[in-house]
Amino acid sequence: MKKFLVILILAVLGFHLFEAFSGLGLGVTRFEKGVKDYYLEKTVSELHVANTVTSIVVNFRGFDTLGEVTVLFLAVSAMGGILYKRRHQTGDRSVLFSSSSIVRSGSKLLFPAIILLGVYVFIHGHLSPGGGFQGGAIIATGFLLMLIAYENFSVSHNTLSYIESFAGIFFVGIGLLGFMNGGTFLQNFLPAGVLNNLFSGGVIGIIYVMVGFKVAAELTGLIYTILHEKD
Amino acid sequence: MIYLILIFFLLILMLSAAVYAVVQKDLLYAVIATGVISLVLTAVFYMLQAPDVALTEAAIGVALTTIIFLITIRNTKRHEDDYNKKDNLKSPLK
Amino acid sequence: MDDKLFEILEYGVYGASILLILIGLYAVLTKRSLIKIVIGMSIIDGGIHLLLITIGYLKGGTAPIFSPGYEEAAAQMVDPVPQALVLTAIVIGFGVTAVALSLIIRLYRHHHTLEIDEIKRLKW
Amino acid sequence: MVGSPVLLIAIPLLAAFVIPLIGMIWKELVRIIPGLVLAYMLILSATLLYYVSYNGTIVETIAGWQAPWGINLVFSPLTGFLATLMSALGFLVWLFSYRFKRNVDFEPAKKYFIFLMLLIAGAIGIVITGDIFNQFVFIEITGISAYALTAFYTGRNSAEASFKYLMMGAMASSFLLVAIAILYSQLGTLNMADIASKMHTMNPTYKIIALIFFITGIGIEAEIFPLNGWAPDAYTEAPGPVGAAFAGIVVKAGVYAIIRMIFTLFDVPGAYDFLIAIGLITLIVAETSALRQEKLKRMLAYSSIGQMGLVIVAFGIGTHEGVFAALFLMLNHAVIKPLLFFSGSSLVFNSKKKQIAEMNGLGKRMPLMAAFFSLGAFAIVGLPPFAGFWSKLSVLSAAANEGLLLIIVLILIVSVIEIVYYFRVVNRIFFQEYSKEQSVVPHRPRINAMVAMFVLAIAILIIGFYPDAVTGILHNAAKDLMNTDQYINNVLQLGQSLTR
Repeated sequence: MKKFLVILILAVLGFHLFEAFSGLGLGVTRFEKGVKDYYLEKTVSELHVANTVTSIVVNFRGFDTLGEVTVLFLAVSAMGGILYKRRHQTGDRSVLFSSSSIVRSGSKLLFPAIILLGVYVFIHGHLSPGGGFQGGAIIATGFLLMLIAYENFSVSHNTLSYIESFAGIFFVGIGLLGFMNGGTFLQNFLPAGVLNNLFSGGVIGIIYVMVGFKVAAELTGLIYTILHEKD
Repeated sequence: MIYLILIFFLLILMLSAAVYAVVQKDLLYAVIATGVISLVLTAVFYMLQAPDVALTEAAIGVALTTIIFLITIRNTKRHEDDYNKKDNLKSPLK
Repeated sequence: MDDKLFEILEYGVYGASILLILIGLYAVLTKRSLIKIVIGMSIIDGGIHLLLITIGYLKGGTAPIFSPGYEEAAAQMVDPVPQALVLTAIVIGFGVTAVALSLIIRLYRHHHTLEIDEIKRLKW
Repeated sequence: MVGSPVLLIAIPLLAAFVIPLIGMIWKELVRIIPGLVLAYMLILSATLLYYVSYNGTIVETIAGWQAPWGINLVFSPLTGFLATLMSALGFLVWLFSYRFKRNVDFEPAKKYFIFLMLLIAGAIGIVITGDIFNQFVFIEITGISAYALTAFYTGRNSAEASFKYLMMGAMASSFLLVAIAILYSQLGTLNMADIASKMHTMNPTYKIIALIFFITGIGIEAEIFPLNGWAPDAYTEAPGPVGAAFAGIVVKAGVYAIIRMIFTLFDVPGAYDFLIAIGLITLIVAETSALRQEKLKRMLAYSSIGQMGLVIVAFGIGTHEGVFAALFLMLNHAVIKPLLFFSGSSLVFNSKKKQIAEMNGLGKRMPLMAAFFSLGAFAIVGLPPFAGFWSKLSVLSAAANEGLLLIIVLILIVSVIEIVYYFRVVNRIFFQEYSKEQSVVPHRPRINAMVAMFVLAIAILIIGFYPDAVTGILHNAAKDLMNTDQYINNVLQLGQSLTR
C-alpha cells in the first residue's frame, strides 16, 4: 500500500520535473549573452587560465570551493567524533581482503605511479582537465590501495592533520592577502602570465595545488578513519 | 550516429544498474551496481564534454564511494534482511 | 537520421536523469535497510549531476578548455558553469555519504541490525 | 570601516583550520579560540550594522568580479541584523558551554567548539550570501556541523537522531540542487538579484515547480510542518546548549532563506497565502504536540517549531507591519528560547530521563535557575511586561489591519495552549513538593554559564520594558526586506561600493 502511494507521488513529481526540463532543448544556445560567455571571455583575456572550469571553481566562484573544502574537513572531523569509542583499541584494523602477493607487489608498483599522476593532475589543473579535487582524490585512491594491500601500512594521523591545516591556512591566507592588497577576498594579485604556460593564472594555480593537498589529506584521513573501525 | 547509439546504450545500462541496486537484497551486489552507475556516469560526462567532472566522478564516485560502502558492509552485515544467513558465510568479504 | 536520433536523445538524457532521481527517491522512501537508503541517496545525487551537465551541453560543442592556437573557440564550447557546480556537488555529496555511513556503523554497534523499524525508538 | 562582511566567513574558517595545529601545543586554546572568534564576529557585525543603518547596504564582491558573475555578499539592515543576532547568540552559547566536558578525556569534546563555530559561520553565510549555489554550500556546512553536534554523545539515541536529521538534510540538499538546476536552465544565472530581475521572463509553471522544490529543500532547516520530523529528536538528544543554538541560529537561517525566496526572488501570486497556510498548520500541530510531551527538551523543541510557524504566519501577512512583527518575533525567540534551554538543561542536569515529572519542587533547591526558567516561560507565552508580549501584540495588530480575523482567533487559542504547557512546568517547579524518589540532585552551574543566562535575562527585561530600544533596527530591516527593487539595484549596480 505504502509502495503504491510512493510510486504515485513519484510519478506526479517526475511528470512535473520532466515538464520543466523537456521544453529546454538539448545542446542549444539558450542565452544570447549569458554568464557563460563572460566567463569564457575573461578566462582568456584576464586570468590567462586555459581551463575555464578551473577558473570558475577557483576564482569566479572560489568562495564555493572554500566552503567545499570546509565541508570535507567537517566530514572528517565528524566521522572521528561519531566513530569514537571510549575504550580505544588501536592497532587492529578491519581487513577488507586478505590480499595475495600479486596484489601486494602490484600495489607497491602502482602506488608511486598513482601519486605521480595525482600530483600531475593538480599541478596542471589550470591547463588541462583536472585539478585539486581530481588530483587529491587520485592520491587518496593510491593510499587506499596501499591500505588494502598491506595490513600494517599506516598513515600518521598527525601528518595528515598538519597537511590539511596548513593547506587550509594557505588557502584562506592567499584569499586574505588579495583582500589586503587593496582588492577583494581571493583576488588575483600575482601577474597572470601567458596563457597555456605552467606558470600562468597567478594565484589560481597556487590555490588549486593547496586544494589538492588538502583534499588528498582529507580523503585519505576519511578512509583511514572508517577503515580503522572494527567491532 | 554510432556515438548517439552508444549514449543510449549507456543510459539504459545506467538505469538498469539503478533498478538492480534498488531491488537486490544482497547489499554487496547493490553497492557494486551503484559503482556501475558511477562508472557509466563517468563515460556519459566525458561524452557530454565535461572531462573535469568525469575525472572527479571516476576518482570519487567509482573508487572512493564504493570502497567506503564496502567497508561499511564489512563492518555491519551483508544482507538487507536476515533470511539468507547461510549465504552470509560464503561472503568473500568475511 | 542523425537529427532524429538527437531529438530522441534530448528526451532520453533528461528522462534518464529524472528517472534516476525517482529511482533513488523510491529507494529512500520505501527501503527498510539503512545502507539501501544511503545507496538511494547516492543514486539521486548521480541523477542530479547528470541533469546539470545535460543543461550545460551544447550540440557539437567542445570541452571548455582552450588549447594553444584555438583561443577564439569560445562560441563552440559547452557551458562550464554547471560543470563547476557539479564538481562542488560531487565532493559535498561524498562528504555527506561518508558521515551517513559512519553513523550507520555506530547504529549497528548499538543495535546489531540495519533495519530501520527495529532501530526506530524515537517517535517521528 | 573596520572590516568587511567577508571576514565574518573567512575568519571562522581560518580559525577552524588553525585550531587542530594549535591544539597540539596547548589544549585549552581549542576552547578559547572559538570564543575569541565569535566575539570578534559579534563586534564586527555590530559595527557593520551600525555603519549600514546610516550609509546603506554594503555589497562585497569576491575575487573582484561584479555581481552577476562573481559571488557577492550582501550586508543590508536585514541581513546585518540577523548576522549580529546570530553571532551574539553564538558567543553566549560558547560562554555557556565553555567548561563542557572539560576534565574528561572525551575525544569528540575537542571538536565540539570547532563544530559550534562553523555552525554559526555557516548560518551567517546562509544569511549574507547573495548567490543561491553559495547558499547551498553554506547550508551543507551548517548541516554537517549540526549532524556532528547531534551525534555528540556516544549513546544510541543520539546516533539515531543524527541519522534522521542527516537523511532529511540530504534530501533537502538534493531538492535544492534540483531547484537550482531549474533556475539556471531557465535564467542562466545564479545570482539572487539577477534572478529576481529576470524572474518575470520565466514561465509561471516552471516558476511554481522551482519554488516548491526550494521550499521543500529549505523547509527542512526551517522546521516547516511536514518536514520537521528531525527537530524534536535532534533537540532532545543533542547537548543542551546545542539545542539552544539550533533554535536560536539554524532555524533563523532557514526561515530567512525561505523569506528571501518568496519576497525577493519569486513573484508567484498566492505565495503569501501559502506561507500563512503552512505557518498556521505548523503552529497548531507543533503546539498541540508540545502539550503531550513528557520530556522537557522535547517540549521546548515543539514550542520552538510552533514559534517558527508563528513567524512564518507573520511574514505571510506581507505588509510592513507583518514583516516587522515577524522580525520582532524572531528576535524575541532568539533571546528567550536559549534562556529556556540553558536554564532547563541546568534544572534537569542530573536527572536520567530529563522528564518534566522529575522537576517537582526544584524551585526551592535551585531558585535562580527556576527563576530564569519562569522568566523565559512568562516571556515566551507573551505575558505583558516581558519581551514576548510586544511581538505577539504586533503580530495581532498587523493581522487586524489586514482584517485577517481567523489568524487572530487561532493565535489566541494557541497562546492559551502555550500558557497551559509552560505553566504546567512552572507549577511543578514551584508548587509541588520535592520527593525523595526523584533522582534529581541540585546542580549548580558554573560562573560562565550564569553570566550567559544573566545576559539573556537582562535582554528579555530590556526588550520588555523598553521595546523602543530595538524597534528602530527592526523597522529598518523590515523596510529593507520589502524593497525588492532596491536590493536588485544595490547588488547589480553596486549602488554603494565598499570604501576602505
